[in-house]
Amino acid sequence: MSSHNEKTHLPPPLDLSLWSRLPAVLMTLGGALCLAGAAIGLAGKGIELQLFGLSWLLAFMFYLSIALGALFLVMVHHLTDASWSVGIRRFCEHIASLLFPWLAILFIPILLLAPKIYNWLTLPATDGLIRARWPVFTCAGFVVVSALFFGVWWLLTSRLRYWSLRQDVTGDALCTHKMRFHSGWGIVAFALTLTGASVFWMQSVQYQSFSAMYGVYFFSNCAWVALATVYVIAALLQRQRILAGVLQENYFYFIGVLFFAFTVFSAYTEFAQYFVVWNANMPEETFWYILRENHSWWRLSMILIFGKFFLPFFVMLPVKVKTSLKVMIPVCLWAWLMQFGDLAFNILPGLPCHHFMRQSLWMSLGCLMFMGGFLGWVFAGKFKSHPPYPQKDPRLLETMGIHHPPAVEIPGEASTPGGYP
Amino acid sequence: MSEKTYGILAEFDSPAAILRAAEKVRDAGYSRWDVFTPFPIHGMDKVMGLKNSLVGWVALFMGGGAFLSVVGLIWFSNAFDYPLIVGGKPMFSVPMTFVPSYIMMILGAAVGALIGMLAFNELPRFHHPLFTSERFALVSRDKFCLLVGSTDPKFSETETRKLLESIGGAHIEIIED
Amino acid sequence: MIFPKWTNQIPFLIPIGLALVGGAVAAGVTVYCTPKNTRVGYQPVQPVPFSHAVHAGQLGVDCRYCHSTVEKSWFSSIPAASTCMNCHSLILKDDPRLALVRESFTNNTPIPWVQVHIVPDYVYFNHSVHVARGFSCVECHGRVDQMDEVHHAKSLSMSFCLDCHRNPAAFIRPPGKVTDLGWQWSTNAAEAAKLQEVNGKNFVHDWRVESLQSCSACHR
Amino acid sequence: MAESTVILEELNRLAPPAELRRAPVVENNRGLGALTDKLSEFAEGKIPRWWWILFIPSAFCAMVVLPMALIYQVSTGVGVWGNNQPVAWGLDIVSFIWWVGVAHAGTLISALLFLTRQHWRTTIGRAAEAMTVFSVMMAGLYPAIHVGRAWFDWFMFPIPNSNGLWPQFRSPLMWDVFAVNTYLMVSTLFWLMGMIPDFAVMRDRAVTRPRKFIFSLLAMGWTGSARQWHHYEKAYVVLCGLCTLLVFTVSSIVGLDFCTSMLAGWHATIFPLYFVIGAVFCGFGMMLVLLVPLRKWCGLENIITMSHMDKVAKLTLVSGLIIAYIYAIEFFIAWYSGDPYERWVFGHRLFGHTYWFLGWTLIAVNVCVTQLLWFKKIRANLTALFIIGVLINIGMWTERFVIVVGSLYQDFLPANWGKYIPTRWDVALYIGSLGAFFMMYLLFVKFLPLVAIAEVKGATPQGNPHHPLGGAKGKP
Repeated sequence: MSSHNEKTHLPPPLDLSLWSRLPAVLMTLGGALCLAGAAIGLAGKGIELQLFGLSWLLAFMFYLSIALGALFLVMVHHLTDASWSVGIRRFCEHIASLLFPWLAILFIPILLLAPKIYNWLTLPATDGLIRARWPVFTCAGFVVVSALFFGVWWLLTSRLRYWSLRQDVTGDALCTHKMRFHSGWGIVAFALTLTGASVFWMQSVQYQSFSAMYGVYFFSNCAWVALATVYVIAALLQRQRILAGVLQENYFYFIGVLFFAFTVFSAYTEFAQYFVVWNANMPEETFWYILRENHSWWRLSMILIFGKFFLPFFVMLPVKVKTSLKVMIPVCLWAWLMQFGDLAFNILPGLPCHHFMRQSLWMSLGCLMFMGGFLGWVFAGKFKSHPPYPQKDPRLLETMGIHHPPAVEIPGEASTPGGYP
Repeated sequence: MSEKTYGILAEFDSPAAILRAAEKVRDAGYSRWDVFTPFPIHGMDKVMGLKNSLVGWVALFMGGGAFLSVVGLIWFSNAFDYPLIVGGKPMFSVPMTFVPSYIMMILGAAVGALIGMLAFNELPRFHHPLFTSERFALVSRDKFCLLVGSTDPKFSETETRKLLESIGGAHIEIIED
Repeated sequence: MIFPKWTNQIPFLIPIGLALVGGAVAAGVTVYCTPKNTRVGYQPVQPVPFSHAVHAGQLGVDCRYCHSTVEKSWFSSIPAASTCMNCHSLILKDDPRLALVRESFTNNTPIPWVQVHIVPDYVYFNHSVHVARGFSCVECHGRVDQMDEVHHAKSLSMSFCLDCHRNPAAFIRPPGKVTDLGWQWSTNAAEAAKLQEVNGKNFVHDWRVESLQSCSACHR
Repeated sequence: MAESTVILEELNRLAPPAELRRAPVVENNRGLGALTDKLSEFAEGKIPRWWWILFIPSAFCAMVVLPMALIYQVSTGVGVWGNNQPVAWGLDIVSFIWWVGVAHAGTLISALLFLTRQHWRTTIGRAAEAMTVFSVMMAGLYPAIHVGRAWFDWFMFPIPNSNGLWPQFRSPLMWDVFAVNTYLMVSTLFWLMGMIPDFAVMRDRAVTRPRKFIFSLLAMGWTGSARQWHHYEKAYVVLCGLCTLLVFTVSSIVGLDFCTSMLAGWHATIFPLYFVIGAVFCGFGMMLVLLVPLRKWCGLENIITMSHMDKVAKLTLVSGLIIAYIYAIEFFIAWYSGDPYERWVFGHRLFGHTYWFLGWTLIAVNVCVTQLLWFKKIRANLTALFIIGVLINIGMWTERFVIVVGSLYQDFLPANWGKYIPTRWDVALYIGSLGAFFMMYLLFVKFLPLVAIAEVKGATPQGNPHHPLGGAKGKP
């Protein structure tokens, strides 16, 4: 109610005119680096091409994780019938709808480089494990399964967006029901495709490894990094007065709390996976971690333990921090870096050289910049061409802090003892 | 004002009324007063100027202490006093100690939160001057009371009573210690 | 009001009470529940008043004469009545104290000895491997050769076993002297300790004494 | 009142269509005093007949069957159970996990939903917490006697002794001791602390002197002052956070009992999470079983509303879906790992001999029956919810049986294969623990505040100082 609206003394809007060129700059710079990387890869005789492929995959998985996380937030919003997240829903939908066709387009280089990235595509069929995974671990299997994932995401994001945009026009409650319906089947399909994508595109870089927790682990990171992204975008839109009135101050607290919760949850999944493998000490599982506990990967794993869990955990532990943009924005940006590091921890040791290669740094940075510029440009276009938040959502009043009365009649006489029917 | 006066109690009808009353008592310059409500009133902390409760810190320290002492216990018992080879695992290692220490950290913090809450609230306190008041028993039901303590420098039986009357307090009574 | 004012003092007594009770329970368990209390000194009345002090001490009968399997088996056997009758068919032939032994011998029924030393089912203990590597009976059973009726002399607790397993060199002796319960390296205590140290190390090394400390060494 | 009516009408116009309106926390609102009367009515009234009808058989099981089973087992040894090689963990461990599981939903409802500010939880939180406390007690019973020599249970505590024994902190079974004891203590503490303000309500309403004495003692001198509430709320938030961590920790540790070993069917990295979600799912099933009759028989239809039942059913569905996902992942990883033993074990869960029907039971119940909760009509049907709750409990019990026995009875060497058939003492112990649980729960229902009186009042519009019904003036 009125108490929520107290914070109207926002600082003046930022001048973002220069920043609008950022996607183009990123695309040009990143594209140049990518081309250089690809050229080196094609010219090189050793692992250069694989290195480039893995760098591309790394950047791709980074944006995929944000998009999947945003899709999850949208669906959870519908399924829980939440009101506070109405304001952040629209741009989450935009991020989620990057999944198709835009991320699918960015997947094409992975498809082309697949025999270099995934050595199981080229290994002879005498390998028992690959034979055991027939028919999925074949060229045709790879294409079909990948296509299936993108197909599901296309259907899901397009339906959710269609009804959401339609509600802007009609304001019909039917749209809400439709979106709930699609979120219902969607969350099931989402869980399965996300797990499949993480295992199939990322874990299978070292195809001998397997872990039942892997999908959950990737999911928790998706939601984590998506929440960081949402926090930053929401803060920006609040500052620019685009969402002023819709976003209350305590909604930043909610995003912050969720972000905090997923910090803990993702640490939980990672610890559980590591701990079970460490404890059982079975060679077919431990090789994955032994590789990452040695050479230069050791440093990365330490950075991840402290940077991805302990630092954000202790920074965000006090209640009030979650609404302090000065603290939270750096933490969110740090979360991007850590998510990138975590994906690198998963993907890059797939190289046969067992240590971190400096080359991969600029290569993956180039891929990251290029994709970031490209996707950012697409996102900005989507954002501009539609209202910034669902204009006629039935929960909009509630999200703006206006409580509507319950559906039943309220009897006049309050606090009369006795006579309770 | 007799030596044995504890304070003056006034009764209000709704959460909003007690909130307004508290604001007025605060604005009148009283410092030793308290409100008694059947449930926490949103916004009352701000009116009363209550700082963030230290219970969280007590829990943090108890939890941290429990964590460290269990790490110490594990090191002492399993790695120092009586090292035994079990399953080829190291005598002392971070993953192994983490689980029991972490569990005991939760226990320590939970006990800390409870003890902190009780200690800051001076509970258990079975005897309390307010329990002599018949109307006070309604606080746990649907009434909202405000008490101005006799230790308040501005306390005066007549003036305070007048103030409480003017802000809508009903059933004003003097509580004896 | 149901409680008088003094009841407000009670909360301060609660933590003290809790600490006292907790401490008492822990101390009680430490003292009364562990083998030092539950085992040491146990001395059941045996069906036949057999004196180890007379047989093993005065007469110098070797332990292995009666407990014949101790060197070869995990179990140290209790002698059959026939072993007793080797001598007692001639000596103290009609002594009423030996009635049960004779009855056992003729009827082929066991003598209901009461077991004094016992390790729990979850502990695997092998007599032969200890005796054959030079660990004397006395280490676990005490000076049985001085006991009229056998009592439990050592605690046989887990830490008792482990004390030796962690430092076998301090207890090992020449295998020939295993059943000589009073045997010492030297009558001079200082010299005995020195000899034990030097020889103990050599014995452990030469005879490859592997005193395992892993759980499954005993709990298998 | 007239002014606020105008405001209400204005808001009504702006509000979403009727089908999307928020349900009130408590229906048929008549103000705080009447609410207090209503909520404390059952604990103060005469003992109804249904209570005796349920209490006597439960008490019989708790007071006769349970002690008999315990005394016979402790005095004779674990041999009275069906446990033997190769199935060394039988019904005792199955029931242990099941009870721990039942506990979890209670903590989740009261802690996690508090942190996520779900006001509707206030009405069912207390009943859920009581379920947690009593079922953890029952869970703790099993490992204590499963060790075989119950009088040596003190080995598990770090007490210096002449055995030179310290607890072996590298053993998952040791973590169980810590986890279950901590869970019991923290959930009891949480439950009791939550009841302090309600004990004060009972104290102030007490008519007879013994009643006044008991509730004065329990309320510990609670006055409800703003300072007390201030510290109380902070402690409550902290405890909620800790309890949420506990939900994840305790069952994870129970899961670690299994997955730290290298047995096919047990060793999977998802096991910690698997057990957490399984526990929560099972607990929600039990919640449905308890709430459906309680709200009717205790006259709480307006308090524990159909909207709350709907939400509990939805939470059941969510946890059921995650469980289905984990089943799928288990089978997928068994295939994906290419490990012949894993593949064998999971194949035999459905197509093996002896226990194949249990595998199908758990899929039929936990995966298929749960899907019924997608439908609004089912969620609005109390009979259906009750039956689904019972089925989920059976299904989750079966799941634990399949996990424990299904992986043990056929190990790596066919020569070792065997069977496990529970004996009557296994069953008697389980029935006894059920009886003890229901006995304690019934005692709680009758004599303690079943609904968090203070919390519910705070969640009503009358308790909101910014709401017209709470006395607020002016525009909202």
